Amino acid sequence: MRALREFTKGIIERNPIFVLMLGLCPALAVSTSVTDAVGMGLATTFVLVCSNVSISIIRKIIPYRVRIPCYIVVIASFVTIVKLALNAYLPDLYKSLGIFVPLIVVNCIILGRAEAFASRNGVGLSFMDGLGMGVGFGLGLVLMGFIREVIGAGELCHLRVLWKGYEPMLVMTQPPGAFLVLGFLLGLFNLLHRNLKKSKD
Amino acid sequence: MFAAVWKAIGMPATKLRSFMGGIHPLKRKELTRERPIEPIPLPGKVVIPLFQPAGKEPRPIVSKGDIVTAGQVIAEPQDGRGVFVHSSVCGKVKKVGRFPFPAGFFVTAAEVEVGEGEKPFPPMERTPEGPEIIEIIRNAGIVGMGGAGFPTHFKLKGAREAGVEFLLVNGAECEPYLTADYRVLMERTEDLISGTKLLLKASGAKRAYVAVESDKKDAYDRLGGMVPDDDVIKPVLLRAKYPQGSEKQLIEAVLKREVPAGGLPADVGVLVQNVSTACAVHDAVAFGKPLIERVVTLSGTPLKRPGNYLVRIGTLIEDLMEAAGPDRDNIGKVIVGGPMMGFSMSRLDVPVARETTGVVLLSRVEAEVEPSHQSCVRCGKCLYVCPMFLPTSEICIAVERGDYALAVKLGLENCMECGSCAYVCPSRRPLVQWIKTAKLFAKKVKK
Amino acid sequence: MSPKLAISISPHIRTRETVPRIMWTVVLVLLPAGIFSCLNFGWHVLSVIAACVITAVVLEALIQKLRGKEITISDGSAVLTGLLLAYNLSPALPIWMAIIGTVVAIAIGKHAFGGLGHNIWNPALVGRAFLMAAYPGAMTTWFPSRLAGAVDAMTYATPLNVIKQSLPQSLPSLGEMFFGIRGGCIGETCCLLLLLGGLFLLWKGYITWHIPVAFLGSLACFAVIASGGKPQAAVFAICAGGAMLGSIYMATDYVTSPVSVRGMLIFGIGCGIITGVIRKWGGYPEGVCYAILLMNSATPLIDRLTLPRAYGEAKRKVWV
Amino acid sequence: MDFGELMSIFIGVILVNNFVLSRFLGLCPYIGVSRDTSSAAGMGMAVIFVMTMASAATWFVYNYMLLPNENNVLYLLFRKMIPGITPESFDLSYLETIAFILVIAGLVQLVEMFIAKFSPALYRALGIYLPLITTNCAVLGVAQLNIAFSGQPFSLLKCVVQGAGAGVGFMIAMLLLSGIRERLELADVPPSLKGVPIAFICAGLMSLAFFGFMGLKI
Amino acid sequence: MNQIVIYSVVVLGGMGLVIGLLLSVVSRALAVKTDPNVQKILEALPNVNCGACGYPGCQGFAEAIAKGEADPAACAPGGQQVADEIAEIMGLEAREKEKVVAIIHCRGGSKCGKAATYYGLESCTSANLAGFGPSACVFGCLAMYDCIHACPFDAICLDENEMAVVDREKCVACGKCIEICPRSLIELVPVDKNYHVLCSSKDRGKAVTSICEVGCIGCTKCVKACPSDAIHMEEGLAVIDYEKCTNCGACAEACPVGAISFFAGKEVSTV
Repeated sequence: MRALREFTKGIIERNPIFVLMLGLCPALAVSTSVTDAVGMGLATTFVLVCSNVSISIIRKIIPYRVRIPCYIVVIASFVTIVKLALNAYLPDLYKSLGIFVPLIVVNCIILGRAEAFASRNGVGLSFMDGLGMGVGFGLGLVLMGFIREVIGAGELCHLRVLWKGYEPMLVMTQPPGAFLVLGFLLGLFNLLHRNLKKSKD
Repeated sequence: MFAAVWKAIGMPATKLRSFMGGIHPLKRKELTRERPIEPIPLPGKVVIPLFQPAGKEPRPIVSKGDIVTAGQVIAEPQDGRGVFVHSSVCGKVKKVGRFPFPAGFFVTAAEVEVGEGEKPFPPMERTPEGPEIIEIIRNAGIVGMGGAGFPTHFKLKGAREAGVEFLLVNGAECEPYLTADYRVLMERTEDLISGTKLLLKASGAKRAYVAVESDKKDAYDRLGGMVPDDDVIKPVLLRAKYPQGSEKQLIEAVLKREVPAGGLPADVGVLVQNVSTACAVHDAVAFGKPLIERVVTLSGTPLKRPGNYLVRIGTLIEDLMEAAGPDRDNIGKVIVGGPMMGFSMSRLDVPVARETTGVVLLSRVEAEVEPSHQSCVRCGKCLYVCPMFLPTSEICIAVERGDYALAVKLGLENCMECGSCAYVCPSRRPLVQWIKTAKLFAKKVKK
Repeated sequence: MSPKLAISISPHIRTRETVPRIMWTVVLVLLPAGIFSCLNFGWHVLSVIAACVITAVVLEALIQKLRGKEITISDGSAVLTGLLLAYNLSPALPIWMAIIGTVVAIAIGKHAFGGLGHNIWNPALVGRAFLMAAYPGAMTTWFPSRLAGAVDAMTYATPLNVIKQSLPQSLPSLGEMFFGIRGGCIGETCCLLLLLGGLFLLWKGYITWHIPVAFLGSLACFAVIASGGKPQAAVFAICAGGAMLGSIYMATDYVTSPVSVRGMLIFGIGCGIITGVIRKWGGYPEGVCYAILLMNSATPLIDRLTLPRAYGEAKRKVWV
Repeated sequence: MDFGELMSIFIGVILVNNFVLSRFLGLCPYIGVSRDTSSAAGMGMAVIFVMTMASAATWFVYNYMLLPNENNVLYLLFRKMIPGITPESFDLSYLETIAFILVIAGLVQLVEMFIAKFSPALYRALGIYLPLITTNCAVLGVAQLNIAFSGQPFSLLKCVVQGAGAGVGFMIAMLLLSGIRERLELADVPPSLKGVPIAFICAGLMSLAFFGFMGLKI
Repeated sequence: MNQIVIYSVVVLGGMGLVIGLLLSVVSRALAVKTDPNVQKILEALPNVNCGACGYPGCQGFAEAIAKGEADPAACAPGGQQVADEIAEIMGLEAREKEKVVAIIHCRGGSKCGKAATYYGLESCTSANLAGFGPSACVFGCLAMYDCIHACPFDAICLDENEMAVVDREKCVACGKCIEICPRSLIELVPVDKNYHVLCSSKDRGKAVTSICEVGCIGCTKCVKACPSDAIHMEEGLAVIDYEKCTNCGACAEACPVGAISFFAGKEVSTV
């Protein structure tokens, strides 16, 4: 039961992007299309789950003072694995994700979960936590990607979805669009959050 | 830079001295300008405030039921800064207690029922010397009559100790409507010159300038005709601009000297005194007459006979108004002082104090205030007009959001509340109100 | 008993200038340029202007209603934003794009920050920059000048386009450019009318000379230097593109420009130089809009660095 | 070395491809530390400093330890011990991510300690921002960009210039945003947009303004 | 393949070793003293240095908490767990309630007449500056509620007469309202005393009755009624000496206008 809660909390209640506001760089950079967003989400989830699990396993043998460098090395190793795998099997995706694949290392959520959760909890819970956070992150990316791709290109996963004469609003796929979409989504989440709170009271 | 542009767009090069910033409000001085000083009949009672803005409030030495004569001391100073307070009329003390004061708070005052027994003040036999004059001024209860009410003897003492070079006699009278100082300049020129010489003697200053704004050129000419060119007293003509009459701005305009923040005019070797104060000094030294009456401008459209009246200190505003024939139904606002810095009154049982320069009445139409709370559009107009060069808009935005610490950092305390900013603000923001409130709040927060 | 007295805090008299008065005056002095544009580019222009103004006003009222604030559309600021945005659009722009631009200008540029007085960027320019990024094609399709006698609507370029892309087309003479007989955005062509309006505002004291003079002056200097010392390059730089419209009506926007004199000079010079740099080396032919937006971003910092030195204080700390 | 080329790299990375506004690198500190101007200035200085140092350090690590060439340290070390070995055997370029993050983390820590000891004033101004930079993706990003997507690896000088330029660009964007946010503190922003959301909207509009420099060629 | 693994290990291990050694040597050599509390908080924090809290890194955040400037719950990655740990380190405890509470010596509110029309900011301090404010009583409450805005504990609310009253349960006697009130109407009184003079007017009887239904008219009936001699007159206003007051309520019964009333919670009740 607890495991399930650890999983679900990452999706809405403590969504990494919209609530914790962590890992925003990739959220903006690779949400130009849903395909990229899914790819990035999966890659991050993989790293998150693996690092959470391994850190949870070794959490008792790491000296307290050097724990952060140790976590970074663990995370960097998994990122390297993801990077090599993507390069080998999905070269197109790898190319379009660009430097943001290696930069998963410095994604704040991963280190954050390692420190705040995996280093204090058992393997199973850490796994669920990583999975939940990763999925939450991925869903956030997909939401952004969906908005930006549909409006900005009239496409979804690179397939035309809007009517033929639709003039794509190019700015949405560009940096200003990314910032604005995220800004307003954050505002929307704030609004929902407050309304929820109000109705609870 | 400004001067160059001024010339470039074909404006006449002007020699009139002035300061940076300031505004040109509608002056409305024509209402009372040509009205000579005229005494009003004695009222039924007067309320003589013992208040003074610096130092401890003087201690009353009369009590209920005492009979007093005009010029009799009714309160004694409690410290070196304080001055004596005199009864302005002959009569019987009815109450010594707390009474409302024009600035919006309660002060100790003595209520005197007016009776008989007025006597003229005979001329004094000999002319005293410097420090002696200062003592006479203190005994005569003379305070700055331009509006601030700061004890004159204390200012003179400070100036004498600091060794000031110049005495500025302030006849700028930049507030709209007010013409009391102008009438004093025109009608009591000789007394003014005599008073100025006494002040020079008392303060130890070498030269005196009598500063007059350009819209009172006849007063300047009259003064110029009465003092020889090589005299120690020299009239100067300044550009008519508000707030030219503020001490620091006057010094800047006449002498091009800047008083440091938190400093006094004496720091740059200057002493400033109002023309009415100079005349009061003359009265005190020549006749031994304490400060018991003053010239007050009573002006405004709801009055049938606006004018400049000689009024006993402590006369209530309602009695004063009677003298000018008020149109009671059309009075929208009663302002003690000028319309730029004066206080509006919710009640008329407040007395004329020693520093009350005028009472201005606005009609119902004129008194209407657009209650606007539009946000600041950052036009910057308040910055150009601020004679203290404060970032008024920023200060008020900080105050509006309750950040008093920021407001103080931006110079809140330096504001002299001249109101130029609020006058020009196109968003009609209550800038002065914020600043006045914030000064109180900031003091409380600091504690 | 006589009626109650009014009480308030000094000053008890006020100037007659108010924000609505200023806004409507600016709207008024801008109108001739719009009428000229109708003559120059045809009546489609009118519908673009109308679309922008109406959208702006309706949207502002709607947002203020939704937020439960007082509705202030009568102060003229929404009308002015709509008008200025329309003046910055291509005369050939489809109406629906103009509406999208206005929505962005009012909703994101103005009300996301809290409405008049709180916005950081000039809302009209936010709308224009957004459209420029969203629909670059439509925003750079131009109508030829009818007054110049052109009938061929197929390919036309503004003078700045001609320079930038080294098109074989001939440039209008400097005189023609000054009177506005050339292609370009709706409101930017007729320098004469814009200048007259600006002088009127200057005379009324609604704007000061600092920003326009610093802007145009630095732009002219930049153009002369960049062209290797040709004085006519200065006139060309000022009359071509939106420099006149931008410097007099957009850069001087109270809310988004610095308040102090020194700040305004810095702001104006910055605008002029950035415009020059973008025109000379950038990817776009015109840079006025971006220059003003960039300097808008810097306005809070400029304001902070150029706080006036308070009377009687030796030096003010910059980083308060 | 062609000065013009260096200049165009420098200007380009500040204005055209600003790290924050067009590459989305270093957003966490960009949003987090831009609430007031003085911390933004401190953070900006620290980022310029670390980015420049890190560009140089990672260039050495990459070229002398990871790339298979004649100068590879391992190759030089082992070529006597193992006969017939070629530089190609030492192709460790896949280790770049781990190596870089290690180097950067170590570097930052080292710099921090040095400053703390030798210039307490500078430490108070910069020091507190330094740990924040280890996990700043802008720093790792500049190291990655230096090697990865420029066709062939940059020369040391170009790397340093790009690093410094990226830092300067970061600082400019940060200072501008901090000024704006300080002003917005006092603005009537709709409650649900207050704080981070409006900061992102500001960043978006700033990035829109920076579009003006698109295609800038000097 | 085998070789490459070895080389990887050598490179990474070597680098780790070198950097680690270097750092440990340098950290010994360059040790700088720090606040132990900051260190403890820093250790409790996730050390992600994400900046989400708005402070420059975990170090800056820890320092801010140690100074009491930051909210320990602001750490997004740490969440509640970390917040609790920090709270423990800081030893934050619930504030103990004082034995005195604030009381506002006026109950005029909308019952007080208006002498003038006030234009300006809704603030008592501001209005009081504008010629004694709009209310007819120059002693009483201006009803623009600076005290309500000043109260950090939401302990002042409005009653049915639009008069500000102190909620005794919430009041902690911090004194903020006393500072802010421009007419000094607020005073701290013992929480166990229930009868108070809810008026500050020093005017005479007639002047009071003409503007206020519940103002003290200075009739001295309460002084006579008080069995423990706890009430005396000061400038025409009744004043209760709380040291002598026995909560008997005789004064409230005697008061003809209800200026002395029972007040123990939120509600004023006239006897």
